[in-house]
Amino acid sequence: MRRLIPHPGLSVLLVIIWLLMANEPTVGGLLVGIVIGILLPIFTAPFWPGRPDVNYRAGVAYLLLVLWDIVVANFEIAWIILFRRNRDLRPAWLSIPMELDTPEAITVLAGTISLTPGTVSSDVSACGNYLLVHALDAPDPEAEIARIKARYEARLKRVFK
Amino acid sequence: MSLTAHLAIAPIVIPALAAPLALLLMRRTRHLAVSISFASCAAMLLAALVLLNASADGTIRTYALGDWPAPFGIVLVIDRLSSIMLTLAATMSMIALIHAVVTRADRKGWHFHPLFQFQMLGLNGAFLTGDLFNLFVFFEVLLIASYSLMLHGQGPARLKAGVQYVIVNIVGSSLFLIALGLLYALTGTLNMADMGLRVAALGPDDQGLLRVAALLLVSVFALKAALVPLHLWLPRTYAVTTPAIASLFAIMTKVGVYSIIRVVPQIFGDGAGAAAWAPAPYLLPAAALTAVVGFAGVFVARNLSEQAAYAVIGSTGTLLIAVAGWQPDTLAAAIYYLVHSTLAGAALFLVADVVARRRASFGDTATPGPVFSQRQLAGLLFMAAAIAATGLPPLSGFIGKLLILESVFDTPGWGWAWGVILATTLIGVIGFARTGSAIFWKETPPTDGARPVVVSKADMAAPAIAIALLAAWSIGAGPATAYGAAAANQILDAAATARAVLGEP
Amino acid sequence: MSGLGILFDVIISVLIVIGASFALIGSWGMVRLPTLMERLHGPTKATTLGLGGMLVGSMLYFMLGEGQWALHELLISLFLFITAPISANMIAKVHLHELRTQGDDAVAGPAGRPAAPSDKANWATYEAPHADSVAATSES
Amino acid sequence: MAVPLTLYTLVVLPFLAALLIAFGSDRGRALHSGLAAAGSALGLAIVLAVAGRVIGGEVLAVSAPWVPGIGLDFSLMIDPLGLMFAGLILGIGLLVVIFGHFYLASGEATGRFFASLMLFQGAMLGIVLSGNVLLLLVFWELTSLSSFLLIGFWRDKAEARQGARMALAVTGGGGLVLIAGMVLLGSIAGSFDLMTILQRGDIVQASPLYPVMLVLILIGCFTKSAQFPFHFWLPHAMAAPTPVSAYLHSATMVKAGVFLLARLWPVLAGTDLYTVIVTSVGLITMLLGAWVALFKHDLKGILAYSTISQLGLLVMLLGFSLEMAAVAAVLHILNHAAFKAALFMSAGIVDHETGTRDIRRLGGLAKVMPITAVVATIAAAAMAGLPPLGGFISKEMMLDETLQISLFGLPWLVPVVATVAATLSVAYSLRLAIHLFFGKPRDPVPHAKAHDPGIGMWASPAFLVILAVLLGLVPMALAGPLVGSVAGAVTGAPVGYLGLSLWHGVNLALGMSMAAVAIGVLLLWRHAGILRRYEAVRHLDAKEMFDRAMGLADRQVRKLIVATHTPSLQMMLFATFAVIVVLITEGALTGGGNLTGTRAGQPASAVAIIAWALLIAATIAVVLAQRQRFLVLIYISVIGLIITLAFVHFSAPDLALTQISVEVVTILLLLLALNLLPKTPPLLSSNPRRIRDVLLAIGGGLGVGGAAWAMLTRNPNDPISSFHLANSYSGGGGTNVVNVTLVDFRAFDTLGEIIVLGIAGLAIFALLDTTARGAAGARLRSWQEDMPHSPERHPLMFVMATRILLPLVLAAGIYIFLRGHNQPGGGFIAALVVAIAFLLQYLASGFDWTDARRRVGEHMLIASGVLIAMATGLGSLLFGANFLTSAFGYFQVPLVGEVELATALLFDIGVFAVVFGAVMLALAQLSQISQRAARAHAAQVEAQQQEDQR
Amino acid sequence: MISYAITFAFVCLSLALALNLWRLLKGPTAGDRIVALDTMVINAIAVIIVIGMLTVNDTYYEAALLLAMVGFVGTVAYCKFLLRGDIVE
Amino acid sequence: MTLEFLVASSIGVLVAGGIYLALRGRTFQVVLGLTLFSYAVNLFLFASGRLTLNAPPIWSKTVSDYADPLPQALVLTAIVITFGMTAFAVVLALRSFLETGSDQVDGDDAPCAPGDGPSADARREPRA
Ligand code: NA
Ligand code: NA
Repeated sequence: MRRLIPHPGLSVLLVIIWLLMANEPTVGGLLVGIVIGILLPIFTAPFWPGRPDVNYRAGVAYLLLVLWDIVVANFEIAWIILFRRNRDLRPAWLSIPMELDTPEAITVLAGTISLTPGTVSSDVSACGNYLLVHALDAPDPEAEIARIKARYEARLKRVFK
Repeated sequence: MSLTAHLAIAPIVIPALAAPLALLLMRRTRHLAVSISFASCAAMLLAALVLLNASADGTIRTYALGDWPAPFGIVLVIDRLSSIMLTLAATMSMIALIHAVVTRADRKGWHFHPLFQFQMLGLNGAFLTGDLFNLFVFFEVLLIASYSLMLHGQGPARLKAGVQYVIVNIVGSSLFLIALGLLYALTGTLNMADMGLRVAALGPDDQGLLRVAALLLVSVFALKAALVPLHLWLPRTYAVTTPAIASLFAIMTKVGVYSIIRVVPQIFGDGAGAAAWAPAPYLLPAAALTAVVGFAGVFVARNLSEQAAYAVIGSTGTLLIAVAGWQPDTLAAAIYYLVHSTLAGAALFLVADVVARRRASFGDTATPGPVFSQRQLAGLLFMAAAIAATGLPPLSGFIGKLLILESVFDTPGWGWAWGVILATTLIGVIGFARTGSAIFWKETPPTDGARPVVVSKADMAAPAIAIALLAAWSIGAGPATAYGAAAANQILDAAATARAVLGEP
Repeated sequence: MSGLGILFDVIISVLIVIGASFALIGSWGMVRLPTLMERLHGPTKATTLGLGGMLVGSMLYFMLGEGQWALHELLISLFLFITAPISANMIAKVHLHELRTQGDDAVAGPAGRPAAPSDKANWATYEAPHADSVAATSES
Repeated sequence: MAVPLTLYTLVVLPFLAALLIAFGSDRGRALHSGLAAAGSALGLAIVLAVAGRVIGGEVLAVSAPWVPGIGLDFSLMIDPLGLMFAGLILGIGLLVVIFGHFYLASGEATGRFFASLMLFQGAMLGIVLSGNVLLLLVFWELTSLSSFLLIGFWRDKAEARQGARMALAVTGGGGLVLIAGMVLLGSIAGSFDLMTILQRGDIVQASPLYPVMLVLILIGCFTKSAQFPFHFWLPHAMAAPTPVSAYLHSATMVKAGVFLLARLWPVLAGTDLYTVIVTSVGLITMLLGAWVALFKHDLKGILAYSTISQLGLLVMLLGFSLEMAAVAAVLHILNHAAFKAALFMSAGIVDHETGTRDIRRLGGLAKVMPITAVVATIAAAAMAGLPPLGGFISKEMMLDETLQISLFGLPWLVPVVATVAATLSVAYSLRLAIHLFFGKPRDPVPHAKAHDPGIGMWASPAFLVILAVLLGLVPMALAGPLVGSVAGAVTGAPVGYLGLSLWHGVNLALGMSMAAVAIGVLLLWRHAGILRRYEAVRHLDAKEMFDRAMGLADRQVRKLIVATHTPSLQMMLFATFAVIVVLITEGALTGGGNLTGTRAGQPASAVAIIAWALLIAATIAVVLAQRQRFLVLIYISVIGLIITLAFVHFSAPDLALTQISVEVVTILLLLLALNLLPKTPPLLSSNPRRIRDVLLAIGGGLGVGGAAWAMLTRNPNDPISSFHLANSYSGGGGTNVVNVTLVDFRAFDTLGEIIVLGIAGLAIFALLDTTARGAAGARLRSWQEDMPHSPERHPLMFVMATRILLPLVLAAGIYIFLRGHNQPGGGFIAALVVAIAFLLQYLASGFDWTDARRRVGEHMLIASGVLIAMATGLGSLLFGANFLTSAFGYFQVPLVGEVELATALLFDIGVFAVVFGAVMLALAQLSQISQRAARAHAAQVEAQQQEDQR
Repeated sequence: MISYAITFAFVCLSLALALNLWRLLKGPTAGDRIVALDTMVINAIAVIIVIGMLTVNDTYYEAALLLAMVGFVGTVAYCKFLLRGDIVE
Repeated sequence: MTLEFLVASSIGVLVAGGIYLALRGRTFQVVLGLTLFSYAVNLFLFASGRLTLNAPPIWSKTVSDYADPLPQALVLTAIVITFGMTAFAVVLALRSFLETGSDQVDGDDAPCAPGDGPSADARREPRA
């Protein structure tokens, strides 16, 4: 079983994606989706060496949180773009020290930061321990770093066991 | 449906299977790939001959691909002219292939045999199809294959010339599409026979657009045929190409000529209103100029391959002088001369190679060098090829030119045509005599330390075959011209073709 | 039209309007903000709430309005959510790279130039990832 | 022997001999000359065998069709005229072969020599025996070609090569003019059969084209027979070995023109135009040749000009259009053949024995080589027209005939000039004999070893001289019947009185003849003085003029060709675009009709206008930023994007998909290429040129845009696509009509299309596989990165994102593939999507990493893709249907429901494989050379660093 | 009501596209232009979605999806080019 | 403004830009010119089916109006072929640049420089 479905999470994702794409809830579509969900991970396994274990429940919770943050942050930044004068902006580079130790986790963290408006993940340090983030308006960079670490990194540590 | 009915598709199926098979085999068992290539050419020749024989009775056969009826699907049209062209193409492929294998030119780069077969596929498709867009597609097949074959062996000269050749032809293809778009917009069809009928029914409001389309389409073919001033791409391209390939390319310009012969009477014939025989007023002067420029190039060329390239231009000009008459006998002359000039052009390129392979650093340049091996024989081959290319007796060029002279007599501008044909012949004779005497007669003492190049006589086989075929074309000129005349009549009877392709109305 | 129908119409219309507005705001931000790093924040709106809003609106429109099964819009959002941060990351790297290679000619913007995170390592754009670190994925 | 066999054998024999000699060319001289002699002798025997019948009035003829379409038949005929010439060709040929055998050193290429000689003999025989004027032309040009080989026999000598080329240019060129004339003649006469033509003189001479035709044919004759002003090639043809000269210039090559004049007498002769042209040309030539001959020093030079003069005489005689003139001409042909061949051979002997042909160094040879002296002196006397030799008779007849002719209304003109020419010929003939054989040796060196050659060499000239004597002593007995019948054949009517005898009584002609001899002797006596005066004047040298004209032509034409054929792409494209713009303009202006049609326009929305503005702006930006290449690519992307939107807007979802995916692959390709190309190249073109190009561009834009406008504002004309719409589902089994068209209605196009792509992949592979070698390799090894690079190769986030994207995009690709038949998509787009999935891996994780994980080779994919598509197409043949006929069906599968299976899907798999293979092959190859470049650079940097450390 | 929303969306997106073009042409840095192009692609996807709603037709959905994919590929390729020159290494 | 005008003028502008760029002196510009030109050509060919809004040629029992599918199929084929050709031209331009060190498309001044072509081949040692 493990050999047949090396990455059940990915397989499920593919089945879902297939059904979404087919855009029609049919048994035939589901069957094809399952075939694809089994075959593609096997075929693409060499391209993703050392896939991490994921706590899916924590993952879903994290996802919902991020979605909510995206909506909220969007409005905040819209306000800034529309009404704040450029000279009142306080853009800053944030150098965030990370405790995450898998590239997948780092990527998800960086992605989250970028997706929530107002911050853009710009680089990772050569040693892999720091994340460079550009904030559009961060009068207090340290507080912002702390917020990100608490709100996202901590949760991600649970998602990627 | 019997298997013979499917023979029409054979000239396309054979290379289309041989090419991928050769591709799969090339890396492991080279000789098998070569054998496949030869077998394919032989099979193509056989199929073409059967079609040639079958077309002799004057029936126009069609082959509906996918069983979709014309004009809705694509049909192949096998008549006398297409049979002639198929046979010629297969013959040329055999000659070129022999030379390539004998001189090991096929080993000087990747994928020679697959590309060669694809090239044949493109040629055969262009000769067979009765659909204008499909003609475009096969043009592209033969062009892209020719790009790669032209670059075969590489080196700076080929690459530089290749860039120009490729880009000019890409522009040509784009113009083809514009013409196609216009014609589809006006007629709503792509089948040439159907298009001819619909063109005749167009109203007065559309005549200007129709004429634009006709002129555009024919100038695309003129570009492929290397008609002055659209010929500039040819000399360098052909001169630097691997000779075995260049010999096959002798038929490439003829594809342009073939297309003109096929398309103009069928679509832009008498009924076509403002587009009726649209290219006619330009064709004769352009053709005459082409002949002059081509043979002027022969006159001043400094090496044999360049001379051969210009000879191809010149012969195309001569050929189109005949085509421009648009009469049964001028077209008949053109068809006979077309076959001749293709073989003659090939022979020239091959002889140039025979010389270049023996003269070491002197190559095929018209500068005297030390005596080289088998000079006598090479000289004879050259003389024969030059006689053929210029149109002197006893080879078929003479008969071809006689045919053209006689047929254009009394057509408008015949005096010019005669003058150009005869004057260019003389210019060509002088040009070939000059290079020939410099290479085969003059000699310099051998340079110190340079070992004479020892080459086996085997590479003379291909040019010898070409010349033998020219002799045969001359001896058999009676039946050949009769077949050509019948083909010309068939081409000019657009209504009959339309009936054969579209069924009785 | 039923009351429910009107409600759906309102929801769909609001989603579309919000989405379009955010797309415009994002593009506006891209125009008016001072330098590249600030402008880079604009597209995030277009991608996230802008396109997201319209996609959800479209989904509802087809499912509720036309009675068609239409969830595949989600896929576009999924795809964009995966790719948008990467695009932003790469563009930011381009900016960082320019800051270094063009020296004083480069406009660093109000945030200035980022300092090296530690004395052991600089940012990956400036220093090849250390061989044994997580940053060295696919380094061959 | 049956007539056909006789005639064919006669013509084929020399060619056969030539062939046999050529095959045995590495054998000895004896075999070569033996074969040639045998061939000639056999031929001569045949001629003699039929001579009686022919002279008796029988015309032997045979005809076989060759190219009936143009009236070219393989017709041969032998009448008295042909018989005489055939006899001369073969008889003198035989003597020349014998002479040549001894003349040529054994080390020489005798095989080539005799083969060419026999080839020439065959061609000459063909001319005189042709019964079809087109066939005659064939042989006519063959004589030019074979004489080219003969004159150039000593090919290492510059004068031989030049002489051969000149002869070819003049006689071959004249032959071409003759072709025009003959074709005209045939067209006027309505036949190319010689006998028929000869009977239609009235029709021909009545034709308005007669003057043109006459001039053309005469040019052909004059060039061949070295008539003024085309005479200059002949002296230079003397570079040939003497046997060749003896053959070509006595009885054969140069006589061909005379022969043709005689042959066509009944059709051409008799008009005023004919008489004026032919007579005056002959007269001038006769005089000019004789004059120059008097001052030449080279024996062969003297003979050459004497030949020119004698040919002039013949031509003049024929120009008279008088029966007796014809008789004189015929007789003189015989005489000239005999004495001129003998003289050439004698000259050859002298040259052979003394090593020189310069008459100023020779003299008094009679003592050391008496036989030669006797032979040559008699021959010279015949040439001088001294009695009792044959030359005397024909000359006197000639002078007599001149009295009948009034040229330009001047009755004295021809007789006087002819007498002057005769005088000169007496002088040069006697000079030849006397200066050569009598008096004292002028230079001892050539004399030292000189002696008569063996009989093998002198037998031939001796035999000819005997003939020359006999022609004078017993003309009627020896040649009477022949000359009579030949003259009859020439004029087309029996000749009554011949009058071949030495003594015609005292008449004006005798007086003229005697005056000629007397003054001729006087001239020779005062020769030295005249020569000095002659040489003091600088004479026009025809060869020099010819060479200069050729050189000038060569330089000018070359300059022109080089200037117009510079391999400049810009020039090629400019010509192309210019032609197109001109033709579009012409078509639109002359075709008539309206630019704008009747179809109602559709209002454009705001988005459409904005998109349009974007497209225009981006296009202009591309043009303006053309040298900032990276920027240009971004602008190009914008254009692609707008076109995609346009396709969406105009109901073309498949096109939108294709455009999108092709776009990105193209951009990747360009980026890969741009990495190694200059990023911002300097400006090249000048301002005027730019203005010119802008104007042409605007013209092209207006033309094509206008055509588009005209098209778009017209209503469709019942397009065939209504059939496709109607039959897509029912006949093709798919609802996406575009896809069904691609894989079914027009699957043949698609087959071609994937093959194009497959070839492109292979071609790119073939092109790039060699980059590491040669100049490109060297350039790559020394390649300098032209912009600073970031050290990070594989950004972390990017790499991780692509790992999840790979299966997702692949799933999308499969999906797009499967639904293509019914919804937008299909094999092509799916292949590009899948390619994009892998490309992302290449972009993020690099070439090596990705390539190590991919399994199927691209070549394999391309090949099997084509095979799959072909197999699908051929599969239908098994079911008796045509190639590419599709089949589809709907099947009930438990749980799943109705499933459609279509062979078109199989075809689409082929499409997928080829497209995927080709795209990957192209990109992989292109990225690999960048790899090589980068590696080379890294190695270089490392080496530099190590150097710095040291 | 939805049709008003759609019209509004078209206007917004048109303006957005115009603003993108402005940034694209203005630059000043290559990065700015890439951002502009990337945003332009996003807005184009939005236009396609809105066209789909306007015409009540989801045939164009794949075009939107594909555009999202290749927009990404294009952006990263441009960036990689500026960073490394060689986009595949 | 009509859609027809927008499309026709776009085609015209693209053609003009394409011709101008194609006449520049370097391969890269020429390739760009060809790209513009081929955009125009594809649009042109597409336009031969006229402009049809909201009627994709996806057959359905309930729909009677469709955009002309044939030009779409033709353009699809044309796009693919043009892509293959462009790819080849790009690679060839690069390859030629690497071999000769020049990306200029203007020729030299002799119809055929000595040492080109087959002569040069003969000089080279035959490769295995
Ligand atoms: Na963000
Ligand atoms: Na079918």
